[in-house]
Amino acid sequence: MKIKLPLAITTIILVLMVADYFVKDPLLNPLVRDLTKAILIMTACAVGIGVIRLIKLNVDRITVRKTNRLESAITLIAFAAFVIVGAILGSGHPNYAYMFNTIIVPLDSTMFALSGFYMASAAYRAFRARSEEAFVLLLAGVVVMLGQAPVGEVLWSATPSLSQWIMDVPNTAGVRALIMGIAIGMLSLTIRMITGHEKGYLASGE
Amino acid sequence: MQQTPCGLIYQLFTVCVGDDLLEIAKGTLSCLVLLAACSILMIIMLYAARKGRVPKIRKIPAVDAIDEAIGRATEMGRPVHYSTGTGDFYGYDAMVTIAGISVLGYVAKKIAQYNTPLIVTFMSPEVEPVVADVVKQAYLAAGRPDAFKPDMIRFISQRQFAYATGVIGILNREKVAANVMIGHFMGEAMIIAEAGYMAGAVQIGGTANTIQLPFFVAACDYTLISEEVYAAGAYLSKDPLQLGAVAGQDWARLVGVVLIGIGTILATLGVTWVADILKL
Amino acid sequence: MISESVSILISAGLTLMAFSILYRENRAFRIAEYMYVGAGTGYGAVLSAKYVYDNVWIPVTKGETVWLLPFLFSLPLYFYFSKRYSWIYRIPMAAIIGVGTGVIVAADFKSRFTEQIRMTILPLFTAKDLYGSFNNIIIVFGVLGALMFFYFSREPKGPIRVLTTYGKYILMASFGAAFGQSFMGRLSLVIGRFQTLFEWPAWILVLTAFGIVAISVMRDLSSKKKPRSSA
Amino acid sequence: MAKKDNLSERLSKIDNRVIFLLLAICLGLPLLIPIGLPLGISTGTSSFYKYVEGLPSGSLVACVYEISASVSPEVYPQAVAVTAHLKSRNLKIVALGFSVTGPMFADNAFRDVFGASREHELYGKSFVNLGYIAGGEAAMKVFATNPRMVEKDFYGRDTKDMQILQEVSSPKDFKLMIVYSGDWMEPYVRQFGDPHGVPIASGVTSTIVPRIMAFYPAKIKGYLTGLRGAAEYELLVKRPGSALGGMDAQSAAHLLIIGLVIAGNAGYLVGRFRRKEA
Repeated sequence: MKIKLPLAITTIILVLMVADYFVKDPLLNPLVRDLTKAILIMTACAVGIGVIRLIKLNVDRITVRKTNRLESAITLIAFAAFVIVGAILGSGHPNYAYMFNTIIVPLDSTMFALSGFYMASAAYRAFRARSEEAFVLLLAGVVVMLGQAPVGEVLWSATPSLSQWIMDVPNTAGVRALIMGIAIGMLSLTIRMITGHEKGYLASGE
Repeated sequence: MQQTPCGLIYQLFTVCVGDDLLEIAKGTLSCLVLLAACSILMIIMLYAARKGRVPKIRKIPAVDAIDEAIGRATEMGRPVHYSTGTGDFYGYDAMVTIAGISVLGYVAKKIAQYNTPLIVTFMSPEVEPVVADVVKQAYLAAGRPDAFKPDMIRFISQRQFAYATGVIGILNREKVAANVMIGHFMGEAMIIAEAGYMAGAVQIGGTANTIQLPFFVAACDYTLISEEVYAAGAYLSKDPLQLGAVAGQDWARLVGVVLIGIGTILATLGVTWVADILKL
Repeated sequence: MISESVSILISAGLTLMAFSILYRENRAFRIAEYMYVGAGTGYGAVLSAKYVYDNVWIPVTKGETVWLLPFLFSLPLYFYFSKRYSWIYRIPMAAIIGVGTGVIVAADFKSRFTEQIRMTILPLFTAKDLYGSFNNIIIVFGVLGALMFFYFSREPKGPIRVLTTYGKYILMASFGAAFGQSFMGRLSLVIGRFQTLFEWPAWILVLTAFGIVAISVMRDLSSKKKPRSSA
Repeated sequence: MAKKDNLSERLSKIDNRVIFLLLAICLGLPLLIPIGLPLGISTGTSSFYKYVEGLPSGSLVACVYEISASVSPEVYPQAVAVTAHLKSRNLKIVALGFSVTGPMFADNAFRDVFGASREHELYGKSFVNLGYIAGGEAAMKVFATNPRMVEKDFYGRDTKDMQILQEVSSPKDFKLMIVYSGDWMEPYVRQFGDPHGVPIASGVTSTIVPRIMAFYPAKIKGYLTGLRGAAEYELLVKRPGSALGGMDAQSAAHLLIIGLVIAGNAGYLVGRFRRKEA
C-alpha cells in the first residue's frame, strides 16, 4: 500500500500523458491540460515545505545549537522582510522591485559572474595535454575561445572561420550523439518506472 | 504527399486503424512507431533478465569512483556532499533529478554502513520529501536508522544562485571530502564544481544538460556523461531487471545507428525516403 | 536620488562581499550568503503564493471551484513532517512525478531521437559540394561513433573500436568547443559587474575592500598559513 | 638544474587565486583606461562607416530605436558611437521607435553625445526624437507614406514648427535609415527599402547577424555585430567608450588565458620529460 499505490498512480498518469501526445481525443486532451495545470499549482503549494525547513533550521541554530547565530538571524530577517513587504505591497509594487533590484539582482549577477573567474582556473587545469583526448579538448577549446574574442582574428586571420567550423561540424556531431543518448536513457528510465522496477525515487528500501 | 511512399504509408495506417477510432496527431506517427519499437525492445530485455539471462554491463568508471570517494571521506573523517541539482519534478529536469535520487539511495546506504557524515542539498522544495525519504530508508536498510539526522537534508533556497552560494558555503565550512553532483545543473555547475575543487574535495559530476557538461568535464575528477547518468542507478543497484533495461538501451541505440546507416547510404545514392518517413 | 545612491552602495557592497569568496571563505561572504538565501527564499515564496492566489483563489471567487482541488490535494504533501504517517506524502508526489515526467517523455523522444536521426541522414558524397561532403562524413561517423561509445553491454572490439575511439575524440572536441564558446559570455558578466563597481559612490567601497584584502593577504603570508585551496 | 625543475613545477601549479587576481586586473584596468588593443574591423562595420562617410553634409537620417532592456548592453553602445559619427558629419537625425522602450534609449544617446536632448539649442533643428509610434508593421507602412504623421514628439511638443521636419515630405528624403534592434530586419526592408528605395543600415545583436546576411549588401548597406561592432565603430570614429573598454578587457583576458594554458602545458611537459629522463 505504502509503495504500490504511489507506483500505480505514477504509472497510470504517465501512460495517460504519453497517450495524450500522440492521440487527438476530445476527452483526453483537455483532461491532461487541466491535470498539468493542477500539478503546477501543487508544486507551487509545496514551497511551504522549504519555508518551514528554512525557518526551523535557522531558529534551531539560534536557540539550540548556538552556532552562526548572527548569520542565521540575518537569513531570518531578510526572509521576513521579503515575505512581509511582498504580502503587504504585492509583488508588483515599485518599492518591492527596489528591494529586489538592490539585494537580489546584484547577488544573482555576481554569483553568475564568479563563473567567469572559475572558468579561467578550470581551463588552466583542464586544458593540458595529458593524453590524446585531452589534447583534442585543449585544441578545440582554445581555437573556439580565440574565435569568439576580438584578439583571435588579429593573432591569426583564419581563427574565426576555423572556430565556426568546429562549432558547426564536430560539435554538432558530438552534441547530437549526446542528445540521442539522453533520449534513450530517459526512455529506459521511463520503462523502469512504468513497469515498477525503478523505485529509487520512492524510497528504495523496503 | 499522396504519391510519395510516406503518403502511402500514412494512408495505409489510417485505413488499418480507422479514421474515427483514433486520430494520431500530425507529425507524431514516426515518433510513435520508434518509441513503441524501442520500448518493446527494452521490455523484452527486462523480462529476459527475469528469466535468468542477466546481461553483463561494462564498467562505468565514473560510477565506480563513487565508492572510492566515499572511502576517502571515511578515512579522513570528513563529510560527503551530495547534490541532486537545481531540477524539480516538472519537465526536462524531472528525469535527471529522479536518476540522481536513485544514485543517492545507493550512496546513502554505503555511507550509513561506514558512519560517514552526509549532507544532501537540492534546490526545489518539492524534492525534499523524496530525498529525505530515500536517505531515511537507506539508513534503515543498512540497519542504522538512529544514525539518520534530519539536518543531513538541507533545503537552502529555491533561487538558483542563492542555492549555489549556500553550497559553496557548505563545501568550505564543513570541509567536505567528497562532492557528488548528479542531477540537473544550469549556470551554477561551473561555480559549484570549481568551488569544490578549491575546497579540496574529490568530485564526481553528472548531468544530462549538454551545455553544462563541459564544465563538469573540466573541473571534476570524474564525470558521468549524459546517458550514464540514467544508467547509474540501475548499474549500482545490480538488480538484474534494471540491468536488463539498461541492456535494452543498447538495442534502442542500434535502432538509431541502423536507421542513420541505411538512411545515409540511400541519401548518398540520392534516395531520401528514410528522412521523409521520419517526418511523418 | 538618495535612494539611488543607497541602492548603488548596497549592491556594490554585496557584490564585493560575494566576490571575496575568490580569496577564501570569510565572514563578509558568509553574511552576503545568508542574506541572499533568506531574501531569495522569501522572494520565491511570495511568487509561489501569488501563483496560487492567481490560479486558485481568483478562479474560485469567479465560481470555478474545481481549482480548489489541486490545492487540497497538495496538503497531504505536508504529512512529510509527521513521523508516523509520513508515507502519505507519496500519493500527491506520485501524481506530481507522473505528470512532470509524462509531459515530456514523448515530445522529448521526438525532438531528441527521431528528429536527430532525420537530421543526421546526410549524403556522404555529392560531386558539386566536396567541402560539404567532407563535413557530412565527419558528422555522420561522429554521431555513430559517439553513440556506440556509450554501448553498455559489450566492450568494443575490432572496427567498432576504431569507430568508438573516433567518437570519443568527437565528444572531447565538442566539450572543448562548448567550453570555449561560453567563456566570452561569462567574462562579459564580470565586466558588467566591474562597470557597476566603478560608478560614483561605489568605488569608495572598492578602495576600502582593496585595503581589507591587502591587509588579510599580508597577514596570511606572514603567518605562513598554508592556502586552503591546495587539494 | 634544481631551480629549473622548480620553475616547470611552478608553471604547472599556479594557485587559483593568482589566476583570479591576474584576470581581475586584465578585466578591470582596460575599463578604467581603454588601451586600444588591436581589433580587426569586420566588413559589415566598415561598409556601414563608409556609407555614412559618403553622405553629403546636412542629409537627413532616420534612426529607428527598437532597443529593449535585454538587448541594450549589446546595441546601445552602437547607437552612441553612430550618433557621435552622425553629429561629427553634420547630418540631421530623426529618431523614432516602433517599440515602447526604444525612444528612451534615443533620449539617452542624445544626452550622451550632444550633452542634452530637448534642452539643446539644436533640438528641432539638427535632431529630433519623435517617440514611440504604436502599431508595429502597419504603423511603419503609414509612416512610410507620410513621415510627418507624428504631431507630438517624445516630450509632448508640437512638431509642426520644427525646422528639421519641414525638410521631410516623403520617405525618399531620408538618405539613410539606421535600425537598432535585437529582432529581424525584414519589416524595414519590406516597408521602406523595397517600396521607397530608402537605404538601410542596422545595428543588431550578434545572434541576428546570420539573418541579415541575406540582405547584405543589396538592401542593407552595413551592419554592426553586437558589442564587438560597437567597439569597432568607436575605433573608427576615434571615440573610445564602454564597448572598446569591454573589448580591450576581453582581449586582455583571452590573451591571459592562452598564456596560462601555454605556461601550464610547458610546465607539465617539461616536468614529464625530466621525470622520464631521470
